[in-house]
Amino acid sequence: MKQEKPGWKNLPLGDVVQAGTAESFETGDWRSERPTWHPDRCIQCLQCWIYCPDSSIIVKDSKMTGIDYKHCKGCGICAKECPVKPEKAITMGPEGK
Amino acid sequence: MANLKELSKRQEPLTGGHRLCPGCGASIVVRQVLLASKDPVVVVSATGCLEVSTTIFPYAAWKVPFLHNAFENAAATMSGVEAYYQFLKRKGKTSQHINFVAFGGDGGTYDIGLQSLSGAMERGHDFTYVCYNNQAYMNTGIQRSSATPKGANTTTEPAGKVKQGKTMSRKDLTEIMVAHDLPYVAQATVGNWADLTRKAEKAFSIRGPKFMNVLQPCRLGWAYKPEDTAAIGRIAAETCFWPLYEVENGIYKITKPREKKPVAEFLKTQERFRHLFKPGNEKIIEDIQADVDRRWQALLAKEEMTAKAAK
Amino acid sequence: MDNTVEIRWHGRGGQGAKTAALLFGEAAMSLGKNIQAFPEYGPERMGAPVASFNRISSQPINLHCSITNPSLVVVLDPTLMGKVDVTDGIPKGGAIIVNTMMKPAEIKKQLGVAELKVFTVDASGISKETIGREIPNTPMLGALAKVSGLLDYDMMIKDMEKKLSEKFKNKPEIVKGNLEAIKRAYNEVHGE
Amino acid sequence: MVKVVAKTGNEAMAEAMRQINPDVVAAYPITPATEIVMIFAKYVADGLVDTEFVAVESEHSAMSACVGASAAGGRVMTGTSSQGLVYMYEILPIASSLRLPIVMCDVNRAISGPINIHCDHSDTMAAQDFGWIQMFSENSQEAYDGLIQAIRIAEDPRLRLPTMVTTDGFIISHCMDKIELLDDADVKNFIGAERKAADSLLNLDKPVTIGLIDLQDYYFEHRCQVADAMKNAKQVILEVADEFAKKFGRKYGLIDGYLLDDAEYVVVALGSTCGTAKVVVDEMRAKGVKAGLLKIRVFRPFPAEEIAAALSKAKAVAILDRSDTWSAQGGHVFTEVRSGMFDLKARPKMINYIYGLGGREINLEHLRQVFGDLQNVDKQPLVQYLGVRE
Repeated sequence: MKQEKPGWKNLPLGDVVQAGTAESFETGDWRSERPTWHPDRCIQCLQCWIYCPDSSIIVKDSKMTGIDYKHCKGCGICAKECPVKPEKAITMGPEGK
Repeated sequence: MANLKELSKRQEPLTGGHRLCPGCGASIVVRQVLLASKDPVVVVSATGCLEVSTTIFPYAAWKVPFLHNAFENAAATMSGVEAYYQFLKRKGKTSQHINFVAFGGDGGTYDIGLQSLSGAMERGHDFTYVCYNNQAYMNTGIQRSSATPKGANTTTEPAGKVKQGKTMSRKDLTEIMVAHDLPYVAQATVGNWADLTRKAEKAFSIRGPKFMNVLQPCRLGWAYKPEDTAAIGRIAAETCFWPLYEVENGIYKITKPREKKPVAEFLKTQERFRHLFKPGNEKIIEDIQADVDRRWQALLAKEEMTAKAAK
Repeated sequence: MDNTVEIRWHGRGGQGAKTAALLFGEAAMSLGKNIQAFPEYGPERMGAPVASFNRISSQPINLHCSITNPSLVVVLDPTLMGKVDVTDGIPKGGAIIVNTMMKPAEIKKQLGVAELKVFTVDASGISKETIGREIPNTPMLGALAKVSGLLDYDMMIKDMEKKLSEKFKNKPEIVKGNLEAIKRAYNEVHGE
Repeated sequence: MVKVVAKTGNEAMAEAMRQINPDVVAAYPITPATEIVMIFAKYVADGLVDTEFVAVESEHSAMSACVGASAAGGRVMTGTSSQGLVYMYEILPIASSLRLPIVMCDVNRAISGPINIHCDHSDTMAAQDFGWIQMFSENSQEAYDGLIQAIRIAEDPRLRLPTMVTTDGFIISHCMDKIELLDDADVKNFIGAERKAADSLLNLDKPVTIGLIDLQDYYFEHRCQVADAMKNAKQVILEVADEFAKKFGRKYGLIDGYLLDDAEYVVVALGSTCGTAKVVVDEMRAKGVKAGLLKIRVFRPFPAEEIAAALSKAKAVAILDRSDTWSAQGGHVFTEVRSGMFDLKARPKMINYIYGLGGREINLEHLRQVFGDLQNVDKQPLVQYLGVRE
């Protein structure tokens, strides 16, 4: 559903918005490759989190708990930086299977 | 230094939902630098990839206070922000410590913003300027900047039949900043988060003007697979194409690679240097290597010299 | 317009022609006049001939054009005569005051201005004796006050004393020297 | 209590700035505005103001720092002239679009080239399209009063628009004049102790993003907001002027007439030339010619309706421009006044004089010529260059 954008009378004065509004903007549809997290292999090193360009590694209480597919663009840095061997704790596969 | 578990408890500076390329190094720089701050941060950004992609009205990806003014004036704009903060502090209207951070790409820092940067640093404003340096004007389509390295293919100094990309070597802005006699100057790269956040922490612990030059692999302009951003940053350091070092009150401290790899190891990871590997261009790679070696030796000498001076 | 007096000061860059105009303007204002004081501006540096101006009136002054026909001209540096046309534009009956040891008649002859009143005073000498160095602009204020008749003498001295005392709080000898210079020039200026 | 002092235009503006006591001043020296900053810097050095003074390395950075400090929530001022203002141009519309009430002293000086340090209005006029309120001053008193009013105007919640107050370079900036000063406390009460910013970059409890990129879907709306504020600005400027007049006795309008009500031959001008024109209007009146002057004090927003009403009964009007648009159709003031008069049923004949470029003298004789021309207006060309050698 398309939302009506506000006219100038209803916009706050000036070029200003509250912090973090981009959270509501979906970039997950940019993805052609999809990361999958394998909790059983994860060593909770948080390398994926610190290198994610899209703040899309969900961390709660210092623990990786999943991937934010609404925003993840599927760059694959998390999988590449994952140090777990021989099989990584995050693997990439085609999107939309 | 804070470990990742500690960092992960801090305020996330950027939300997802920004429009940077998949695998972009700029937002990695922003997150790793800002997470290093224990105190609240206030950000100013120059016009550039980072700014346009994170603040498309009405969608702001910044969870911390953020101001964009224009292309060449992030440092001057921050001067004003910081000046007002100093006013508030002096008048007893605030006692909250804030770390002020200005971000600019290499175009907005090395080229059009150099005067503004130089002025702000000389005036001694208490903020950290971070150049996310991807070595060309990526936002407008990969035009050369004075940070573009020799031999790189850009759209305004392209590799062609008689020219092989940029003919001149890059400007050494880190050393120009050192010449400003700042309390802290650092060079870092995407791909070594511990080094980068430690340097940011260090910068935040020092009052006065700080400058950080962070090499930021750009998957669009350098042309590589998006997952390689951090890895290519690491090779830049390992080849000494981009030495990791810091200068605190004039004293150099270099993070030396275990084994200095040939610069070709770095060059071959990116399309922007592909033409250099064609037969006949061997001399250019040799020149680049010689340039890297010369700068590396000079850096080592500075470390030795300033260490002596410190004693 | 009728009661507006226009004054031109001639000096060299660094000699205080601008300051003299400002001081004279301030003094006149303190005594209830409407005033303007402004220098002529250019890229000239120390030593170049310069001019500054006053308008003094009992009416509010609206005019903002330059002064081309001053009824009073003050020459701070006599060496300017012959190099700068210090008499330019002075209407008939106007007056010129020159800082010099020469007599008014000699200056009148030198300038060739029979129809003008010429006054002289040794402002340089007075300033050396009273202030201790050559700053002719201060005594020339006294000479101009006398010749122009624009300022009441006693009130002017009182006002100058007040201003100088504020400016040189810890240097009473400077205040005294300057006042003495103004008083002497007021009394020693003579003309024909 | 009224305090009468002798001050140059620059001193008057610096004095107003001392009394305003802004939170941040960022400025760079340029003739003939330098003195304002120098005097103010001494106030800072002597602790007479609370201001954080940023002695930037260029005017571009001056305006950039002003934007930063103002976005942070501060009451912010600067001063410049000519090339300095031109160097700021890029940032001026950013200040207005971000709705930052920065107040600037602009000492009017010709813009290069050739390089020239003297007065004309080219610098301000070329900045007319950047969403700044622009107020011209006839003399030091108006500059002083205007600067104090400018704080209130700029910070009015209905406007939040940057405002520049101008003086004519050297003619006013360096001319000592008698002016009446207000008490420090009166100024403080009039402008309010501090700015109440709607959004502040330093509000950590409510973090905001300021200066986002607008694309096709929002840019137009944001610019429309500035247009709307400019429409409201006339009312706000008059309200502030009325309050100022009630408190301090000096009354200002968007335009101010001199013997205008029954005038048949009218000169329209801005700045110091208005003073000189008043003298000639008096001369003309003494000769029985119904001469009058219309002074435009506020150029942005442009008081077109007020001007049209004031000029509707005149026979002939000469519009004096101290700048050229290079359109071959006359100066900035002329084109705007003429456009504003278009809807009148009966219009006076209007002609244009471009004068005083680069500080070229405009004296009584020139203005006598203009009034003379107006009495033979049908023989006059649309646009003339006054005081130039051919």
